[in-house]
Amino acid sequence: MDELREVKITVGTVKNADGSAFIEFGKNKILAAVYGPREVHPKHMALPDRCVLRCRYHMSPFSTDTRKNPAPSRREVEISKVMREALEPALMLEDYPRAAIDVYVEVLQSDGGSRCAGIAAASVALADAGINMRDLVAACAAGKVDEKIVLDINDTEDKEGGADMPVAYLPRLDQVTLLQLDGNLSPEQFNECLDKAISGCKMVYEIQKKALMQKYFGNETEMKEETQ
Amino acid sequence: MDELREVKITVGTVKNADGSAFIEFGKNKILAAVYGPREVHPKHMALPDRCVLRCRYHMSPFSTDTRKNPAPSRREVEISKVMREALEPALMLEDYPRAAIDVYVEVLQSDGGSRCAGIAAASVALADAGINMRDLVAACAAGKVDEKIVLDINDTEDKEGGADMPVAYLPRLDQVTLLQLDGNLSPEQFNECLDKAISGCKMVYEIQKKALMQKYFGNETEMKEETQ
Amino acid sequence: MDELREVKITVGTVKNADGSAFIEFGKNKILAAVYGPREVHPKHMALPDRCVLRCRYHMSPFSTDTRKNPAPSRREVEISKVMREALEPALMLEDYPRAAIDVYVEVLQSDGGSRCAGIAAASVALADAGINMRDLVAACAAGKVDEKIVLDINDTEDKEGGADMPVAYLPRLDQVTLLQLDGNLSPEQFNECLDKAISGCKMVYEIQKKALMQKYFGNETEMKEETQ
Amino acid sequence: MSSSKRSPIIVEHLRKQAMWDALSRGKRLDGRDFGDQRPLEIEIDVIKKANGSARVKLGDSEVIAGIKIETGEPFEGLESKGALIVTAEVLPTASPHVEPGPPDEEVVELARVVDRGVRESEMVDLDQLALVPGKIVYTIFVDCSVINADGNLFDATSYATVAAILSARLPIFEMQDSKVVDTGQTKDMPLRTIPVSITAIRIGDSVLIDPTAEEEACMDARITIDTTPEGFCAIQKGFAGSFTIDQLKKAAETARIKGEAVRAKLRELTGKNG
Amino acid sequence: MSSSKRSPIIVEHLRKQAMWDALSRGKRLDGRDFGDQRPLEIEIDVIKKANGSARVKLGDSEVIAGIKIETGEPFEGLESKGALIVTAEVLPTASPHVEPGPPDEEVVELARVVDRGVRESEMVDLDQLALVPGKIVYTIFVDCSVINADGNLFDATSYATVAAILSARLPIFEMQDSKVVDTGQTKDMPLRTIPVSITAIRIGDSVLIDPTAEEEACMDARITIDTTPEGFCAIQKGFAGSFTIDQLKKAAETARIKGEAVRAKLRELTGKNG
Amino acid sequence: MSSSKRSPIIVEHLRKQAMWDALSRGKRLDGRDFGDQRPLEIEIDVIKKANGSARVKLGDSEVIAGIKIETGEPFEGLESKGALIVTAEVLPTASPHVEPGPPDEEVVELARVVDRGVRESEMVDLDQLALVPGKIVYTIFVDCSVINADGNLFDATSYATVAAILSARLPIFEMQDSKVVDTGQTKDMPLRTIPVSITAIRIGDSVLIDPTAEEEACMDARITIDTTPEGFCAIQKGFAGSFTIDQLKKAAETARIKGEAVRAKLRELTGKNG
Repeated sequence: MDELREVKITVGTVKNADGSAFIEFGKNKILAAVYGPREVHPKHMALPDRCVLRCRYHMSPFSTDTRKNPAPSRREVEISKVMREALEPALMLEDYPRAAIDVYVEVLQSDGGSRCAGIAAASVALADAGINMRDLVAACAAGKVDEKIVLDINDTEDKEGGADMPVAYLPRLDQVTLLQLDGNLSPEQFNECLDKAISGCKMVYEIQKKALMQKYFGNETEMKEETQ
Repeated sequence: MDELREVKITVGTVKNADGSAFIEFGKNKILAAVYGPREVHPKHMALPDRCVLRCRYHMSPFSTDTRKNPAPSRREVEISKVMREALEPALMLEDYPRAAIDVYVEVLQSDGGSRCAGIAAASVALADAGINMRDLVAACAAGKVDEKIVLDINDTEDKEGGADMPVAYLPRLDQVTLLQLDGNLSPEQFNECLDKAISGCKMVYEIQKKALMQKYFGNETEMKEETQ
Repeated sequence: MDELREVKITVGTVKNADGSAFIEFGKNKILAAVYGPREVHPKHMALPDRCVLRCRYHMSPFSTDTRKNPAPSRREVEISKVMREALEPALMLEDYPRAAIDVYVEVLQSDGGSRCAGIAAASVALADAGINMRDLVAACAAGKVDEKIVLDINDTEDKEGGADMPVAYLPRLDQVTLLQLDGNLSPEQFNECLDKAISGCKMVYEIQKKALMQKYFGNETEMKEETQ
Repeated sequence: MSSSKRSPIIVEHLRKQAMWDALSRGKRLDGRDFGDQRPLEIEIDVIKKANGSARVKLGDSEVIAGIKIETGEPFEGLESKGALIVTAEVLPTASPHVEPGPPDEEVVELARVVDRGVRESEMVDLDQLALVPGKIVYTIFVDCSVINADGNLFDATSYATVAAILSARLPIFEMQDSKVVDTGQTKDMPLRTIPVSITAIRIGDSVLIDPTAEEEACMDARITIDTTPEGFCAIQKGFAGSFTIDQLKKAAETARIKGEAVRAKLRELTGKNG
Repeated sequence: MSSSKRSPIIVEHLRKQAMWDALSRGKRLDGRDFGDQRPLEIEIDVIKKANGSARVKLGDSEVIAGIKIETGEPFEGLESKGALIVTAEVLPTASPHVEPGPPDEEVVELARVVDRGVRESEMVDLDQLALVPGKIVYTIFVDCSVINADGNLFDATSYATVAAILSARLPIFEMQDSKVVDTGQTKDMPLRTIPVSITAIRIGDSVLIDPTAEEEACMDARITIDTTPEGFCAIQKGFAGSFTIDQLKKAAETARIKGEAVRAKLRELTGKNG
Repeated sequence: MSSSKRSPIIVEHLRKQAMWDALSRGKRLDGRDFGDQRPLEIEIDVIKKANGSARVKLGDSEVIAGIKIETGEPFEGLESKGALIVTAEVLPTASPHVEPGPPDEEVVELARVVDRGVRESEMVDLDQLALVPGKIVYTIFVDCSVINADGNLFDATSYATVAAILSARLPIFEMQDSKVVDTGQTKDMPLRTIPVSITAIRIGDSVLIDPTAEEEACMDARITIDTTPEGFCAIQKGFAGSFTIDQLKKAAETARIKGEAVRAKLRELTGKNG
C-alpha cells in the first residue's frame, strides 16, 4: 500500500539525443529525450536573458488499451504544459540566454501515473544532457482506492469513486512543482494523500540518482553503495 | 410592417477594448469590440500609406437554436469579409499609416438580421474608439414575407418563399456599402425592398447617434432632446 | 498489348502561366502549368546556388469515379514528391540561383497511369516555360495483366493480381528518374516489365517532341515531317 | 479573420490613372463599351467521369465545373430535400498570385455567391430529390476549378456551374433491403429555371460589366446580380467601396437585360428551357 | 508543444518591484487583503436560446456561459452515462493580447480545469442522463466565452459554468420508433452538489486569492482548488514555479472557507441546494 | 506541396568529397562493403498492450512498431476484406532535425512505402478478415515510431512492421445481437508470405545498400525494393536523382539475395514460415 510499483530507469538510451532516459514504472514504458541548449527557431521566440524550455508529452498509438489517434489530444496539450511547468523550477535557464531546450516525452506503453513517470524520466534526461539544475525533479502520485489513501495507483485501481493526485517535488529544495487532483478527498484525506505522494517522490528520487550514478560511475558506484 | 424590432445600443461595455458597443436588435444580442489603431503583426502586412482593417464575425456556440461548432464556418468567413467591406468606406484609414484596426463582432444570441446588427454595433464601437470616420455605418434588412415587402425580418419570418436583403448605408454620404439578396424579387419588388431597407438604415442611424450621445454627453443630451 | 493508348499533348493552354501543357492519355485529362523562375516566398527557402523546384499533383473532385475530397490526400502528397524527383534531374536548376520554379499538375479526369501522364505534361510545360533542360522527361507505365506483361495499363485493367510499374526516363541520357512497383513480379517479369516501360517512354518522348515542335514551328514542321 | 490587402501605391496609382483616362472618354482599355461582355464560350460534357460538366471561357478567364451525384443525409432543417453543394477552387495554375492551400476568404465568397444564385433561384427542384425523406437524399456536388483567372470569376464560375447542371443526368438510385443501389440508369434533372449572374464594378463614376483582372485592380466596388426570367434571386455587393442607390438600381436593370442574352445561349446549348 | 513565454525584462522587473513593495506591507495594489475576492456579480438566464446560461463579472473579468443540451453517443467506457463537455474560448474582445484562432495551451488548460471541477464533483448526476444506455445519451455542452480578461479566468469561468448548470432546464427527450423526439417539455437537471473554484497565486512569499491580470503578471506560481461542501474534488497547480507543502495546505484551507461564501451566493441566486 | 531542400553548399561539398574518396577505394566510411547491411537486432512482443509489436535496431536507427486490432467499416471497393493501415511517425527524439507536428512529405512517403510492401505482398490474408462482409471487418493498425534516426528508415521501419505482424495474435471478435463482441480469445494471424525491404542508394557510380544518415546526405538517388521468396512486390525510387537501367536491375538482384538473409532471421525469430 505504501510501496512503489517496480521502477527502472536507464540513462542514455537515445543515441542522437543530447540526453535521454527510459523509464519503466509499473507497466509504463516511457522514453524521454532532450535536445539543447540549442538555437531557437523561429528566432523571435528567443529570450535575451534566459533559455526557452519546450516540452512535448505524446502517446504512441499502440500505447493504450484502445488505439490512440496520433494527433495530439487536448489531454496531451495540457500534460505537456504542466510537465514543462513542473520541470522549469529545477533548471537554471538563466545560464543559457537566447537558447532553447527541448524535452520530448514519448509514452510507448501507458499505465497509471504516466505523467509522473514522464517527469521523472525527463528530469534524468535533462541531467544526462548536462543542463545546469538546482535539483532533480522527482514525481509520484498518491490517491484514494476504496476510501483508503494509497501510494502510486496503477491503471486498474484508478476507477470511479477514487481519487488521483500526481505530484512533482524537488526534494533538496522542498518545493512542489506539480500538484493535480482528480476525485474527492476530505480535508484529512487531502493532507494524508499529499504527504504520501511526497514520500513516493523521495523514493523515486533515490532511483533517479542511482540511475545517473550507474551511467556515469558504473559498477564502481554500485560496489561502493553495497559496502556502505 | 414598416417598424423596426426593438433596438438598444450600449456604448463602452468591454472594459479592455479601445471602443465597444453592445446591441440588442430584436432577439439578437451582439457585442462589438475594437482594438487599434495599433501595430500590425506580422509586420509585412502593414501598409505604408494607410491602416489595415481586420474584422471577425463570430457566433458563440450557444447563440443559435442548434449548438454551433466553435470553429469558424464558411458563412462566418464570408460575413467577416462583407462586414469589413461595409465598414471600410466610412473609415479614414489613410490617417493611420502602418497601423491596424481590429474589429471583433461576437454574436451571443442570434436572430434574423445579425449581420446588420453587427455592422451597426461595430460602427458605434469604432466611433467609441475615436477612429476618424466620414459617417456612421447604419445597417438594416428588408425582405419579402408572403409576397409583401417588409422591413427588418426576424428569424421566424425568414422562411421559404421569402426574400432577405441586408443593406448597410452611410446616410450623410448617401452611399450603400453592403447589399445582399437571398430569395426572389420582381423588378418592382427589388426597388421597393431597397428603398425600405434604406429607410430602416436611417432609423438605426438615429439610434446609433443617440447611444453615442448618451455615453459622451449623458443626461444633458437626453434632456435637450426632450425639450426640442 | 505493346501499344500506347491514344496520347495527345497540346502546348500553351493556360494563358497566364509561363509554360503549360494539356495531355490526354487514354481517358486521362491532365493540365500542367509552370510559373518561374521567380522569387521565392518565404525568402529563407531560397538556395544560394540553385533554384528550388516545387511541385503539386492534385486531382479535381470530379476527376474520379467517386467524388474526391478536395483536400490533398496522402497519395497526392507522395505523388507530388516522386513527380518532383522525377523532373528534377532533367532541369538545370543551377542556372537560376535564389529562384523558384513551381509546377502545378491538375488531374481533371483520371485513368490508369495519371502520374506518368502528369510527368510527361509537366516536362513539356517546363520546356514551354523556357527552363533550361538536359532532356525531356518521358514517362509511361507497364504492368502485369493475367500473368502477361503489357504496356500502359488503364483503369479497368489495373486490378487484383496484377502489377503496375510507372517509369520516368530521360531518353537522351539513358537515366531512369521514376520507378515504382505495386504488385508481384517474378525476376524475369521484372526485367521484361522494366524494358517494356522504357520502350513506352520512348514512344511518349516522340509525342512530347512533336507537340513542342507543333507549337513553336507549326505547320511548317508538320509538312517537313510528312515529306520525309 | 477578414483583412484588407493592397498592391504597391505607385503602381496602383499609375494604373488607376490610365484606366480613368480611358473611362473618362467612355471607353475601356480593351475597347469594349461599359455594358459589353467579353466573348463567352461554353462547352458541356467535357468530363466523362462526371454526371455533368462544363468548361467556360469568359475572355481569358477559364473555369471547369464537374458534377458528382451521390446519396447522403439531408441538411438539418431541410430533411425532405436533396442536398446541393457548390465548391470552388482557384487552381494555382490560374495566375502567378494564387498559392496552393485551403481556400481564402475570396474563394469562400466566390463559392458561396455562386451557390446562392443556384440555390435561391430554385433552379434544381430539390423536393424531388429525397430518396427516404429525413434519412437519405440525393447529394449533388458541383465542384468548380478555375484554370485561368482574368477577372470576373463570379460570372465565369456561375456559368460553368449552371451549364454543368443543365447538362447533367441524374443517376436513378433505389432502396433495396434498406441499402441504396445504383440502378445504372439515369433520368433528367428536375429543373425549374435558369439563373444568370452579371457582375459589374464601379471605377470612379463609371459602372462596367464583366471586368478584366486589370479593371478589377482599379475597382472601387463590385456587385454581382443573379437574375431569373422573373426577376432577381441573389445579390452580393463586394469590395471595400460603395454604390449610390441610383447606381444599384441601374446595375440591376442592366443585369436583367444582359442576363437574358446569356440565358438564351444556355438554352440553345443545352436544349433546356427555364 | 508546450513552450515558455515572457514579457520584456525591464518592464517585468519594475512591475514586480512595485508589487513586492506593496505586498511586503501586507497590501495589494488595489487595496485588498490577500484573502479577499473582488466583487462578484452573477446573472442567470441571459441567453434565451440556451438551455441554461449565466454571465459572471469577477472584478473586471467577464465570462458568459451557455448550455446546449442535445443527444448523442456516450463516451467510450462510460456507456450508461450522459456526456458533459465544457469548452472555453477567450474572445479576442477580451484583451489586446488575444489573437483569434484555435485555442492555445492556456485556453485548453482553462477549459480542462473548469471541466474537471464539474466532472469530479459529480455535480450533475450523469447516471440519470442515458436515454438508451450504450447507444443514445444526453449530451450537455457548456460553452464559455470570456468577454473581458482581467485575471483569474479560472474562477470566473468556473462560476459561469456552475451557475449556468444550476439555472438549466433539461429538455425531455423520448424515443419514438427508434428516433429521438424532443417532447418540448423540460424538467430539473439532476444535481448532486455545487463545486466552487478558488484560485490563489504566490508572489514571493505572499499567497493571494483571486489575482488581477496585473498580479498574475508578477506571479511565481498558481493553484486552483475546487471544493464541495465535503472537501476537495479537483486541483491544478499551474505556472512555472513552485509551492512549499505548507503553502499548499494553507491554500487548501483558504479554498474551503472562501468557497463556502461563493456557494452560498450560488444557492441563493438559483434556489438550488448542494 | 512538394519542395526540394538542401544543406549549406560548402558542408555538402566537403562531405561528398570525403565520401567519394572512400567509395572510390571501394570502401565505406564505416568500413562496410557496398553490399553489407549494418548489424540488425529484432525483438518482438515489446509492448504488452499491443496485439503485436517489435523493436528493430538497424545500426543506430531504431524503430518500434505496435499493432492494434479493432473492427470497423471496410475500405470502399474492398468490402469483403479486412483493412490494414500502416502509419509512421519520426519522433522528435530521433534526431536534432525533426520537428514535432503533422507528418511532412518524407514521412508520408515512408509510411506509404512500408504499407505498400506489406499490402502488395499480400502478407496478411485480408480475405479472412471480414466479420460481416461489406459492413464490419477487422481493422489492423500498424503504427511505427522512429525513436532514433541514422539512415535507412525505410528498411528499419519495414522490418519492425513485418516482425510486429508476424508476432501478432488476432483477437477473436464475434457478432452477437448485431454488435461486435471481443471473445477475449485470440488466434494466429492469417499469413501468406514474408516481404523484405532492401534499400540502396547511389553516390556517384557506387550503389550501396543500407545507407547511414551520413551516406544519405551524399546520395544522388535512392531505391527501395520489397521482395518475397517468389520475386518482387513493391518498389520505390526516391530522391531527386536517377539510375541507369543496368543499376536498377543489379539493385533488384541484390535485394533478392540480401532480402533472403533477413527473411531467414524473421522466420527464426518468430517461428513463422513465408
